[in-house]
Amino acid sequence: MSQVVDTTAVAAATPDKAQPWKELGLKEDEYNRIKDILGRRPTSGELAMYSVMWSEHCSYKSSKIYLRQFGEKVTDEMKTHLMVGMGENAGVVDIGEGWAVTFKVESHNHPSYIEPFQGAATGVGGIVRDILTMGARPIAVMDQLRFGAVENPDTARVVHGVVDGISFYGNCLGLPNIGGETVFDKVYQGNPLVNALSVGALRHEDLKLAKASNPGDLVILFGARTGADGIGGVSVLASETFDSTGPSRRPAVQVGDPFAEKVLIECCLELYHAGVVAGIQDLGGAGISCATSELASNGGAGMRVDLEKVLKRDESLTPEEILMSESQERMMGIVPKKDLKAFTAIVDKWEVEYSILGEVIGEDRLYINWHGEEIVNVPPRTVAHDGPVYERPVAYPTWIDALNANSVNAAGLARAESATDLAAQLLEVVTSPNQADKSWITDQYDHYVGGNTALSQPDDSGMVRVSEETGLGVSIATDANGRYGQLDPYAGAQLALAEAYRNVATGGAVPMAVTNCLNFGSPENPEVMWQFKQATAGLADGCLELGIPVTGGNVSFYNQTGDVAIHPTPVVGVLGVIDDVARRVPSGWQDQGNNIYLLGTTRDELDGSVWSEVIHQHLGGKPPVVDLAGEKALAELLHGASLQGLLESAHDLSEGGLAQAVVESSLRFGIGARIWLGELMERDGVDATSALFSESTGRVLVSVGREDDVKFVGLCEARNIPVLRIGVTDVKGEGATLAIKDVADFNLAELRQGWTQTIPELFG
Amino acid sequence: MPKIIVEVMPKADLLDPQGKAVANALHRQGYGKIQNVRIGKRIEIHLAAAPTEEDLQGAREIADSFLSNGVIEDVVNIHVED
Amino acid sequence: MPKIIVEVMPKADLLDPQGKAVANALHRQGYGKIQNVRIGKRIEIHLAAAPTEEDLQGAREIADSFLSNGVIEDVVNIHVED
Amino acid sequence: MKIGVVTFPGTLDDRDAARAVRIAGAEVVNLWHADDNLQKVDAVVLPGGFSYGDYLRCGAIAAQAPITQAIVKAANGGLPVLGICNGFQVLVESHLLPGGLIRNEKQHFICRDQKLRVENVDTAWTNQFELNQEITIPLKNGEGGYIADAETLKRLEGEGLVAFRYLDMNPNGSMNDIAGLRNERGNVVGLMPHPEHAVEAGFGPNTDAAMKSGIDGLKFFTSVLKAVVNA
Ligand SMILES: Nc1ncnc2c1ncn2[C@@H]1O[C@H](COP(=O)(O)OP(=O)(O)O)[C@@H](O)[C@H]1O
Ligand SMILES: [Mg+2]
Repeated sequence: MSQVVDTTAVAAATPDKAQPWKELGLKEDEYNRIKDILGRRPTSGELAMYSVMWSEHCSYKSSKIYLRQFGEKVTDEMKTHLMVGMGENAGVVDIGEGWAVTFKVESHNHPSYIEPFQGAATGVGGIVRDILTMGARPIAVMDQLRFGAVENPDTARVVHGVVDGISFYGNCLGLPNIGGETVFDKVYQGNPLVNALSVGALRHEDLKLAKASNPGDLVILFGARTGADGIGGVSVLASETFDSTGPSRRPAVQVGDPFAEKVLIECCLELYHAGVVAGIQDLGGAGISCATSELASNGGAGMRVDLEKVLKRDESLTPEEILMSESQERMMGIVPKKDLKAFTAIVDKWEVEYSILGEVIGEDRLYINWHGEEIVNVPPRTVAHDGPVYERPVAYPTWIDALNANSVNAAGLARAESATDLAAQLLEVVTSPNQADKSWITDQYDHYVGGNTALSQPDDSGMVRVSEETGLGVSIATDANGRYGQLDPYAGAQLALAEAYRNVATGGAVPMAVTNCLNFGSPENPEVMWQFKQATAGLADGCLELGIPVTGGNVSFYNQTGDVAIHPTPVVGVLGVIDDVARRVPSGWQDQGNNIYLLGTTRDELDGSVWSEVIHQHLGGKPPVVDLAGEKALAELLHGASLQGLLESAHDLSEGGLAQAVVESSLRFGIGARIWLGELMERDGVDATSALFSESTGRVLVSVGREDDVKFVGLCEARNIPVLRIGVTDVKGEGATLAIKDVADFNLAELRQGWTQTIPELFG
Repeated sequence: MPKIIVEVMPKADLLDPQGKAVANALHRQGYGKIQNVRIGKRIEIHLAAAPTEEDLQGAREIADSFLSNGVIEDVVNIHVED
Repeated sequence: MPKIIVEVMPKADLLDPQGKAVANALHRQGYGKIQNVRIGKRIEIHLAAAPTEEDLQGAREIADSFLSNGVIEDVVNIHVED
Repeated sequence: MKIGVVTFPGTLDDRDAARAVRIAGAEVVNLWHADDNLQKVDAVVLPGGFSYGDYLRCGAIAAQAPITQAIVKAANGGLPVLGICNGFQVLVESHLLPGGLIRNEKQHFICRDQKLRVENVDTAWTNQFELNQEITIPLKNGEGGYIADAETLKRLEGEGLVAFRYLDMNPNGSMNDIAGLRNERGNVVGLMPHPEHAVEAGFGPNTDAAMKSGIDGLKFFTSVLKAVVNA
């Protein structure tokens, strides 16, 4: 970009100057629109701003028209606990007792492929800053990971980098990691998915919104200095796909400093507490371009900024580069003049550097000067919120009917014939990389820090205490199944929602709100756009039926290599509330001699299942039927039962079906069990293979103390939830076994050995 | 024992949090003259015998492909010591 | 810009797990000739002007008292670059 | 009784340490890295975390802080000081305890419930344990590998200065399975594992009795109360 400063005056005088709008990822009509808005060609600084802010990543131009549903398909009832809805940095939910929580999941996929360690680390850093801008103290993180095939040599590079990066950054921030997902599938080979979630807690009165509305307030940039990190990262990373052929445009990566961010967290919370900031906006993608235009646009005001006042790490940075820099651990504060002294006292205490860039103005204009010369003069809304909106072409995939027709039964996949077959298949399923124990990963994450973690890996949901006085807490579970998404994106999104909802309920909490991170291929491919349309409709309809609102989320497009897109992977996170975390229910048997009940109905639903993948390397047919009304009734039952203290354990059935659930429930605390399938097969009319491996939804495995039997069964029947006693828990310790009648007696020690060694053997 | 020394530093235009923290600490200790600190790696590869030209070639390859991460680091120097 | 380079290595008779891990990895990659790898730090101290003798004296002190921990590390080299 | 809990920039477990002190029945005094005034506390806890990002060497930059200088002086005068994880690293960098702590043998951060043997019960921080009592408290560190030269190790073992040893498995490659040390006088104790994360049922390690019910860490804090009263 030009070293001689391209001022607005110069721009007006040289209307025909050729500009690199294409290289910056803008389309011609977008460039022309910028000219119309400004009534002249943009300066190189304005071009930089518009190009990053109008990128897919920042403007949501392809997804906007679909995301609207999340705000529209809601009842007033659903809004009652919503303090801040979609559109802000993160949604805020009232959880009672004067407390509120804010949570959000975001993607950092492309950077994590280029530089897995820094990409994943800065992904965690970014989402935590989002939470902070709402006035909340971040209290936990989660990570949703999708990697390529375990046998591909490049997978280890990405796995090690990503896990180390999350471990490094999250642990150093002092935020407990309370859960996540790890999936291996060749469809993610060139496009690993690294989604990070953070949740924060605040008192109602501490709620903040990042906006600049009072003329005269100061605009202060504080935190790390601005360097050349990830320049153009946003537009390049989010609007270019990786093409093995052709030169891939590798951006400057960003390097994270979790220490600086930890200090920033404490510093910002002290600033809020002292009441010396009108608002704080984080600087992530699009850096100063984003922060200035969004703060002004949100506040319905304008801003005057002297860009040369930005503290730089590298004096050679051009104004355009400063506008685009994605240096991490920076914040922009809006500070009333009268509070400046108090503000500086606090940032100085934390040894955080700051510089006053300018001030808020009444006029609806964003002026940015460079050593007294005007290089930006734009209406902030046009940069931040009135970007292009596309209704991209949508096409029903040519291949999907054939895929749906190729069901497990149509393909004639062999089912287990004998007890030996069943036993062998069970072991193959539970020790497969996606079903095996994830401790090799989760043991690298601190889940103790803060002293409030009530549930975490390997339980169904992560749960943290919010109030030390009353035990009030929140829990979160996230899920997504790309294979289901590929078979039917509408159902796939609802299945993810249903499982996350169920995982919150099994822990004993009441589901309250939803966040999501929609990972898809290129929106310029009409078939991908159809998948996106279906998935968003499925999610919005599902939330409406369950009565829990979407409070925020994130879209990641262009997850494809060449023209091969990933499976649609809508990661759905459900937040639940629990009045006292002491009531939380773990996912495994806790004691010997308890009865084991299976709730829900088992159908012959093996299409898209782990069984079809692991045993037959098959993907086809239709995903399991979704019954959200049933999920709701189930969740209410679980809540009622846990209120009465009837549940020793509860573990939902999902990937791997009943087989996976009984194995995990036994290994959780090393307690054996005797299981029989006969009555189940008879009642539901399924064979042994389906009984063990079907992934029918709306099912939960619970253990109940003998003394509570009658009560519990009564509760189920009263709500007519199908309930069937399928076993009893057994002794723990030496020689403990999981005995499945007509299948095999599995020695728990051997089972654990197999289940835990898979991942370390691959990556350890 | 003969050694090949590989020196790796963080790329100049990327943040070096470690160097920054150390520079600040030194400033607090009163070393005002210090403008900046950057911290990289010094890697010693020990060999049984004096390295041949192809050993050195191998070392250069290892340095670029394995001992350093080209996306965020530069190999600033490779030399032999004994 | 003139720099003082301080090189710090783990003490020879103490274990260096990081170096060991790298050595093993290199052996797996077939670099059999490599006997051992040790990983230390290369610390660049950037100055505005060429260092005076007392700057160097200061650097030596910092190197021993702060940049290295004499219990487990040795300062193997201090030199000026520009 | 007043127990100081130190916060450096990057300290993470200070709130947990303060909670532990309160549960043990003492008053918490927050000590800030930039102050050199110990506010007449009867004992000090250096909590875990990543002070100054653990850059250069864990605890090295924190060892330079004014509050640390004051603590070193007071410790040499007999003030009870407990260093947990990063706090242990600070004690080692300040030479209140010998040796060093380096990257875990397996190169990864590790978080697990860790079994220890208490080999020393005549210190300010362990007098409530029985000799050779086996306890389980969380361990979480990336650079917890204890190293020292041969004669230092010999002295530590000879003079019985090893306060805690890892049992069942050595999580970070520490020499002689050393998890924690005491000084000659017994007022200074440092260890990598985290007693402050095992003081409240429901949030500690699993036990045979019930999940997350482990509170073995509480005795560290009740011990110092006793020590101060008897002093
Ligand atoms: N990358 C990860 N980070 C943190 N926790 C993880 C990660 N991957 C898996 N987990 C945890 O491991 C456990 C098992 O994961 P999973 O089988 O996907 O649970 P579910 O089947 O209920 O979705 C859960 O507690 C989950 O939170
Ligand atoms: Mg689950």
